[in-house]
Amino acid sequence: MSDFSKMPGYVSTKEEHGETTVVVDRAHVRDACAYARDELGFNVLMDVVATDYLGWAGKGVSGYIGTASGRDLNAPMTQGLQALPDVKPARFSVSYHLLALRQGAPRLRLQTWLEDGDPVDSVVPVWPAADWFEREQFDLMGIRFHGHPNLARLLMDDDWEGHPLRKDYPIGGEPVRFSPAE
Amino acid sequence: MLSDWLPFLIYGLFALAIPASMIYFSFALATRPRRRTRARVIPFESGVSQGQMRPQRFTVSFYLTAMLFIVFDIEIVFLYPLAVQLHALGWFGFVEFAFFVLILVVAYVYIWRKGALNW
Amino acid sequence: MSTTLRHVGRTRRWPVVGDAIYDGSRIPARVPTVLDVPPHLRDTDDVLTVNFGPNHPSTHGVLRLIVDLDGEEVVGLSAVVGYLHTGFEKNMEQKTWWKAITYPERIDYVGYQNNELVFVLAIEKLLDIEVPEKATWTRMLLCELNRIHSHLVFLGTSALELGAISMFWYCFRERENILDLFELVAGQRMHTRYFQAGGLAEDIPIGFFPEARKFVENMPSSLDDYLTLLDRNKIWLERTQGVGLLSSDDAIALGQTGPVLRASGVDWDLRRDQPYLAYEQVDFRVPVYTGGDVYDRYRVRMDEMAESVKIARQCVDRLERMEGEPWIADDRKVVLPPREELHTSMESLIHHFKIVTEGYRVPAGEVYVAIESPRGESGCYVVSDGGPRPWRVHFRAPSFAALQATATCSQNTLIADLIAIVGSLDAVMGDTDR
Amino acid sequence: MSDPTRLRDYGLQSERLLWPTKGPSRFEEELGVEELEQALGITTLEKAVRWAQTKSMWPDTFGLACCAIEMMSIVGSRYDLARFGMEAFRSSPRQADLLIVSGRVAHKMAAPLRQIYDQMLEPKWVIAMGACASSGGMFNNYAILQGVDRIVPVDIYIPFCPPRPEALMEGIIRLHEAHLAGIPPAYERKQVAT
Repeated sequence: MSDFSKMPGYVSTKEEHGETTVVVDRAHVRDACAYARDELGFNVLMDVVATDYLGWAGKGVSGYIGTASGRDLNAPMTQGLQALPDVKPARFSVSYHLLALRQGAPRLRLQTWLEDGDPVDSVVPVWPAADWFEREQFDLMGIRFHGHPNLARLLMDDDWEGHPLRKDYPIGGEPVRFSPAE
Repeated sequence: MLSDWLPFLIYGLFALAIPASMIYFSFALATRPRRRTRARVIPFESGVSQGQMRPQRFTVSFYLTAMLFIVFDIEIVFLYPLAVQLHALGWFGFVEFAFFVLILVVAYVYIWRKGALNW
Repeated sequence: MSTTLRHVGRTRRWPVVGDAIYDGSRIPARVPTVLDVPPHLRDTDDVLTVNFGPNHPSTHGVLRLIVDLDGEEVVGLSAVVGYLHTGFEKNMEQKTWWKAITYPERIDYVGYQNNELVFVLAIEKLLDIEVPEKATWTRMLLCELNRIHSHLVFLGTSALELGAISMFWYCFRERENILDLFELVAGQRMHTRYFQAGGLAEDIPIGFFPEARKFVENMPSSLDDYLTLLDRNKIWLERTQGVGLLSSDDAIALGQTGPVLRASGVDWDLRRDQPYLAYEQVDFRVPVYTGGDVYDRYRVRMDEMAESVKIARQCVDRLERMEGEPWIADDRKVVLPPREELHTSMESLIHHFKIVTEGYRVPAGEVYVAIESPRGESGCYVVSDGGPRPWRVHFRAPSFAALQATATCSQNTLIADLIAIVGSLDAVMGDTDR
Repeated sequence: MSDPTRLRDYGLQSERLLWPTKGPSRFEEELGVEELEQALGITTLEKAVRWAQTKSMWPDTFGLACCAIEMMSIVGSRYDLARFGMEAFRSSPRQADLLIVSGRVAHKMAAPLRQIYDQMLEPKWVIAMGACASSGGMFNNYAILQGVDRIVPVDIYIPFCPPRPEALMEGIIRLHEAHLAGIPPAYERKQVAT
């Protein structure tokens, strides 16, 4: 894949499952996106996703049990080896999925890592499509997008407290009653 | 003399009786609570109505469209008596009314060209 | 790709067909999704604010448009969504992978097979499991039938709103035939949950292919009926042509995909440009129109239905030759072993028990899979921590992006045209609110 | 009768209502209506009114989610709700008698739903179509109202997800049967302010 090192705020590249993930520093997100759009031709922003990694790879979060080379039905003793997933740099990750409308449909994931409460520059000036994507992530995950023209709750009610998709937000709903007696 | 007005009287009575019975039965048989809850008073605004709509001004184009409708609707009303008597009037009635319609067609072409029809 | 590659400025290298519909960009400057009332009208009280609210017959679900009207003319518009927010992503994080497959169908409940497919493809990409050919072709057949079903629901309801009421009954007559096929193959009309991670839940029943053949034979004639009914209908043409314009630049800037993008003159279809399943072994044409208005979106969807029937026919031909082939992978760690094997082999019993109780485990990693759903690119971003439950699932909803274009498309239109525009964007509210 | 909220409190042994054939319906047998009235073919005014009310019960288009797509298909030609005089789906609650809540009710949609229910005129009924409307269905989370009977009194609950058109039709037929047999609508049985 083409080399991404000249991207402003470039940290690292990861190739996995045939997908390219470029980790970018939080302060340079907008310049990195503008660079990706102008120089690398990624002209469509498909999606903005925030992920909460609170409690990731902790005890009890069972990693994948198996050998490093992969699963083997008949290889005994592949249990026990609890491969804990790798530790993440920060609590939240915001991933921008980009697509270039040209031969071969190259895709790119620009990822930034941030702690709770750190603002990220909004990319609405680069792609107008980011307007609702970022509002939804602010509403459900609590990521503050600095410079967003209309940052307000989108899916939840306006007077809703808390950000539901966070790992420390309870699932809500009701305990299931299996008989009227309970 | 009075007797030939009798059918008209009976017709009038029926014309009064039918709506009156509708109104009466809709109250008599209604299964409706006495006091009117707030939701009944406010307008239906797809479920998110805040309260009484404040009176607002309507643009003049609504009025213009209404006037044009009236002009061309009354034309049809005059057609009815003609249709009833067309056989008796013969050609005279037909030509007379063709002239009447012609005037309105001229009016119609005028307002069409002036663009009063499109919003 | 046959289309000319237009080099307009460095950032605009994409396959555009035909010239621009309007020059410059019509995306509102302040907020891309909100059309502001022009200053000279703002403080006068000529402007009537109307709630095109959640419970409105023509908003295809619980979309709320706050529309500012100057007489009949739409001068201000802002969409409010969230009235059907169901918290899919939170619920799927609590379920095992096996149980979570039931959820995605209810997101875009008109194109439900495609939603389930995108989540299953994401799991298989993480597992890098090899899916047998028969399962791939059956998935393609069911997704194409679902595309026809989705476009029929679009055609039926949006024609109903513009006054062509009889179209509703025609389209729902064909839709019943498709639902019979789904019921025959999976047991239920909608939300069939027929795809598993590794293939299909069951084999294809015996009587399916004659029925599918019969549907594929007489569907084109029904499509011609719709065309003769609508295509030269003066009222339909008057109401749809030149309404809700969206140029290719604006469509791409707003992240539009699918029929809305192809109607604005951008020749882009994931089935051909990023083939998944077995779309490269099937020949079909991608309809592209350059008008960018409501009429061209309707035309794109009509042609797509014809193409989908062609693809379905090729799938049925191919599947009939694959009679006894396996319909699910045989990797015991992920796929339930067949019943009779449980009585004899101890390992199968253990695998069966582990899969059913704890759920199979998917290696740690993050993956984004995108397919061409009837509404556009439907993507699924899955993060797994190697455990039996997904860590994070996020669906890229094409309807969510489509509704961002309402403010751009409905500039200087009448209130009646707004109904045609919202209908032509074909947004399903479950998909928008997730 | 302590708290007439359940059908059993009205003296109905069988929850299963049968479509009234020629004779008095199962209800009337249980409720002990004498046969004289049936023999002479006379009826009470109230029954006549109730008969009229079941013959053209206009539903309100309250399509929320997947059940709305199945609700649309019962207007189609194969299942055809016009046989019960109900094909006119009114969009304004003022003209609707029956509110079919088809789909999952988010908390944000609860207030509009309640307002539309209040704006409907009596006698009005509510059908909770599908598992999500009846009980929150598979979405036991922060966003979905766990059953629409928390905010509106419901007459008929229809299971399945989404219910087949036949299931919705049976729900509607049972509603007609219950009304013909004299069971008051839910807001009266449960004394809910309308």
